[in-house]
Amino acid sequence: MATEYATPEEYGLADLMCCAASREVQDNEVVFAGTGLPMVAIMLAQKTHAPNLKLIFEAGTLDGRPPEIPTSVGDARCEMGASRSSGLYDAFSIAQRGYVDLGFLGGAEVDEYGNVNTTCIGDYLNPELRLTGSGGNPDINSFARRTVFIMAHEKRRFTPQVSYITSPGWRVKKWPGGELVHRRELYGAAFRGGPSAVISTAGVFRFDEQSGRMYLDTCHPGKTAEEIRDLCHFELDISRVQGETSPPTRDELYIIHDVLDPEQIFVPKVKKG
Amino acid sequence: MATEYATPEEYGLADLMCCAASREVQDNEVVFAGTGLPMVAIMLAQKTHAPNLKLIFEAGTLDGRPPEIPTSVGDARCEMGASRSSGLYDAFSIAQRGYVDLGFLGGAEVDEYGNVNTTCIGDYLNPELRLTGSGGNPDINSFARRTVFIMAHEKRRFTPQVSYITSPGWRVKKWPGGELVHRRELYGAAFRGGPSAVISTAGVFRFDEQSGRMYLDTCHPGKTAEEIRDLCHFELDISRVQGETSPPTRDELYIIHDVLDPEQIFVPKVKKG
Amino acid sequence: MSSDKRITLQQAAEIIKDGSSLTFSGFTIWRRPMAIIFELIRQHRRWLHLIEVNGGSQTEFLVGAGCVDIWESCWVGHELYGKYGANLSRKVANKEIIVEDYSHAEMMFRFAAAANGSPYAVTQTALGTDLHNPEYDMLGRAGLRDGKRIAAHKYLFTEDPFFGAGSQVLVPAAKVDIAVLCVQQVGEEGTVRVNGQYYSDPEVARAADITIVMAEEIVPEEYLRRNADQNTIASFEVNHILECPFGAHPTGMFGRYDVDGYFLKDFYGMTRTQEGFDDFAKEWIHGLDHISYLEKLGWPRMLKLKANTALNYSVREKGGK
Amino acid sequence: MSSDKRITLQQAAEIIKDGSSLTFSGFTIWRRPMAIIFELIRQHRRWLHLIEVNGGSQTEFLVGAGCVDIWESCWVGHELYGKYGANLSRKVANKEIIVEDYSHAEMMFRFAAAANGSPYAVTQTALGTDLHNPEYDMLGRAGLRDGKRIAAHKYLFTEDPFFGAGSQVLVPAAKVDIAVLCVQQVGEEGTVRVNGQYYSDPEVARAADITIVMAEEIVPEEYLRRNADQNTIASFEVNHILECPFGAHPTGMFGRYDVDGYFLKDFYGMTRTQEGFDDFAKEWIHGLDHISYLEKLGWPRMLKLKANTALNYSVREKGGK
Repeated sequence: MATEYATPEEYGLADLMCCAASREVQDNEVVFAGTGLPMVAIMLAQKTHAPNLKLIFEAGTLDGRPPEIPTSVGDARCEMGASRSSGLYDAFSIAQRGYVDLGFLGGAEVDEYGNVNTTCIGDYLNPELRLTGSGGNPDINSFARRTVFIMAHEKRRFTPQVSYITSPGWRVKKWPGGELVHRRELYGAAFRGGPSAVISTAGVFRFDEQSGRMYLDTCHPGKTAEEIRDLCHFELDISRVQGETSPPTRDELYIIHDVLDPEQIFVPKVKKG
Repeated sequence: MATEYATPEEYGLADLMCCAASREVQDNEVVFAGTGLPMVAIMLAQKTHAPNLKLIFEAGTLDGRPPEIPTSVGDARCEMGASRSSGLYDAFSIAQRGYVDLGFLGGAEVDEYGNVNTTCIGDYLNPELRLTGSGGNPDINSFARRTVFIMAHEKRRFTPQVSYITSPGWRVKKWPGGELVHRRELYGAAFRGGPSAVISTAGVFRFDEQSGRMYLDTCHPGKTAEEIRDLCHFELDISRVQGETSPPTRDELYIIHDVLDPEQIFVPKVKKG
Repeated sequence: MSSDKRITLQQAAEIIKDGSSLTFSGFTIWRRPMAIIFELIRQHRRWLHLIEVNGGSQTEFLVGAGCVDIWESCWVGHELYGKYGANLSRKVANKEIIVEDYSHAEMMFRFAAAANGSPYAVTQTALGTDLHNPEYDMLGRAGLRDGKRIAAHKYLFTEDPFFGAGSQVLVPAAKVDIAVLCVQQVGEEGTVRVNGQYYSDPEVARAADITIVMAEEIVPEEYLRRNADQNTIASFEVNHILECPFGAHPTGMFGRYDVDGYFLKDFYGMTRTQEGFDDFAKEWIHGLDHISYLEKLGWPRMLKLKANTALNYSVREKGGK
Repeated sequence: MSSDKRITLQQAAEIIKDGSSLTFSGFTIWRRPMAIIFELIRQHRRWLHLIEVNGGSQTEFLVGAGCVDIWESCWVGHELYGKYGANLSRKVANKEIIVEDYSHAEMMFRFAAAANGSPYAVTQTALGTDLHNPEYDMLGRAGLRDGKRIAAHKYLFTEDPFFGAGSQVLVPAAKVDIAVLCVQQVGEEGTVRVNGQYYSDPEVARAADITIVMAEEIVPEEYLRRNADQNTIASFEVNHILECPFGAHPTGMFGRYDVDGYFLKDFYGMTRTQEGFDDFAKEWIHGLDHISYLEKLGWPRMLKLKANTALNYSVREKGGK
């Protein structure tokens, strides 16, 4: 196994996103992950630098150690090596009780405050396109101390105002009026944190907890901060850029493609040479 | 096995109470029973006229079929032949959800409205004697459609006003004032019924649902209605007496003493001849 | 103690009347009672109100077939075999269906409240989202909040008076007429043993007024009662039982068979139009019964899906690729 | 994945500081963490606030030894071996202890709320009883309702706004510092498998801030993880583990040993006076450790209590008669 970084032709964007996401986890943390790339990222962390992380899947497996990637959080594979297999009430109770350090989620749209939409495109009452709906996205995000979102980067997806706030960011709607207030104010004693990173196909974004605004942290190899700023419909803060996102190591690529997802269910393999 | 009634010298008061209580159950009912004579009574019904009753024990066994009497509802014996063994949340949820037809309980004091005390004798704030406390008595009684109480009959125990209402009868306290109101009024949509019988060492008592008052239904063999009235500190209605409590059959005595409780843990054996 | 809870597949579907509220076992594309779903479609059931912890392929079949008027849940799709619910999406756009959105935890807690006999649950989830947008109370907008089976409010906010824990969201109990479960084993008297994740099965069974359990196997009740602490649902919570091997296909069942990804992908592809759905239903539902459906699937396909009993999933098939 | 959760019996008791709020596994006289209870008495722990779904022999030992200032629960006694809690009864009469009474379901739902991260539970139990007598709010009378660890109100009434289901009793979450469990098996990483009724163990473990699990056996974690659907409590809910065979004696443990009825009867008899309790503690607690306690009990007694593994209870012993 090799810990040196792979060269750009050896990996794809999905690899890069999984590896960047994986590095958001610290060992021993309790992590709640959704189906797809979030699942790959967290299992990659489990098989590299965070062997003692506790993995929770929404359908009801606690501290699972699947040998290969499950096809969904309800998959029989989730249960392999788990401490307990039960159900959704258990998983959400544990989350609401405050056990979860980190949530790993996806999204269709995000705004500059980290509000995420997975419900519909266009007016909710007259939707252009109805999507899956919330799933556990708002729940995991409400209950965890940090949440990392993994999304495809298209300009229309990085929008000043999401069509529907499915999952709460740093400035959220206060009902019945719907005016935006800081998450800390609305959540009060239930406040534990919020979105800590968005990892897109372009870069890694973080949030200024005070203002609640997104900023660019690192650019994926080959992209400039200005290019990424132009890929957002809102005014992206690029003043805090720290350079390039670290590429995958050869170890990480091996684990993704030869251990976790050899069938390329979630992560396509880049053709070499 | 013999279905004819036993003669008075063949049974004791505990036998008579168990048999009278057992006959309160109909087949197929869901019954929630406490430790002690209630447990014997319900298991007697299960082994005689109500083989399909579903027995719930508070500690968490659902539809159990113990071959012999457990020493408490938490006993390992409760689990024998059960449909499900779980815990208290499960048992109380099932009860609150409305599955329970009949509760079988005990008590230290009862008043003319069927309010039962198992908490203390004397002023609660300066008790003469602190008893066990409520246990599940008020819960089972609140949730079931009918409740049967089995108690020793002493004049001080059949009192105009119990020291503490642990378990609700037909006229109960409306807080914050504490004035007595009909159970139906207080429980509203959650009203399912109330105490349907008290089976003491003297007789079987029932309740006029309208007035909420206790009346004497049958006298145990050898006792007159007037004697029983004199054994109550409140004015007992003896106008509706239906005669004598049916004695145990020889079958029932066999099941109590040779099958369920051969060690005489709850029911002492009357010495024959 | 007799087996008088037994019914047939056809009878199971007949118990579910037009206009019933209905919920299911399982999770997205796992352990869904598909054989009964197909039978409901054959019987042209109408005006159903689905209340689901989460939706999945079963939702898309019923919605596609026009059986559903109201869908109250949080998610629909076919996981990696179909990224959203195309039938539902089309009918929402056409305003042919009412959708009431909650979060996943809210739906779970709503069923837990109903199962517990409580009128509502107390949570702190999804604060600040459009799930609580008062304009988006769709059952309210439709005038359906009668306070009987459908709660008078979609949700209410309150403050915690005990510990000053701040804003709480109160969500009403999910009251449903019928729950239809699909599990590995049921005993002759109704005791259910689920292997693997039980998802929200215990709560939906208890929340419903009538519970129907379809199992891979009906097993001797005594067998299950030898290990009562491994059982999932008590006998008296179950009203009707039926045995239907592979009844969850094309969804998967822990320890028995995997999700049929090819089938779901094909289905999803067809559901982009109503015509496509109708063609699929014509081929796979109408004019068939469960056995002819299995015959049509054929042995090679089912053997490929069959789980390895040491691992509880198939090692021959993954991902429908 | 190391076994760094292991502690000793003495350390387990030391984690429980003077003034802690404390709760336990088990039910009345079953699966109580008696070895730790005895160690707490040896260590002269003081000012404990017990919050218990139900009390039992463990309560009577701690109360008798003067360890407890506040007892919040619904029941105490030794089942058929002692019809009430004589130590508690005496100390209540002498006003040496504060007792806060709830119903059994209320206590259970309070722990379920805490385990679920909700500040309170919604129930319809015990309406019209003195459990809701506002004069009998004993923690309120003592000025202890700070709204932090002890709720600002004993309970509150409200009306159901969703379905018109009438009066509801809101009871505050049971927030406890430490839960001490006594179970059959715990894995090296903390996974718990309870056999038989699990009582309120999953909820109390999750409600507490620190959870200590004492088990008959510490078993390889992989062994338990081979059948995850048979486990009761997840690894990360448990902070500390220890192995202590017969640690529940004189209470019983499903599948392992029965309640020692003779022991409890003797104890109950002695507790009618403080001097009696002190004499009993002098004989059975002080100056002993767990092994010398077992030696003192002796083999014949323990073999008599040993459960038949096919039945899960002893066929040699019943009822302590």
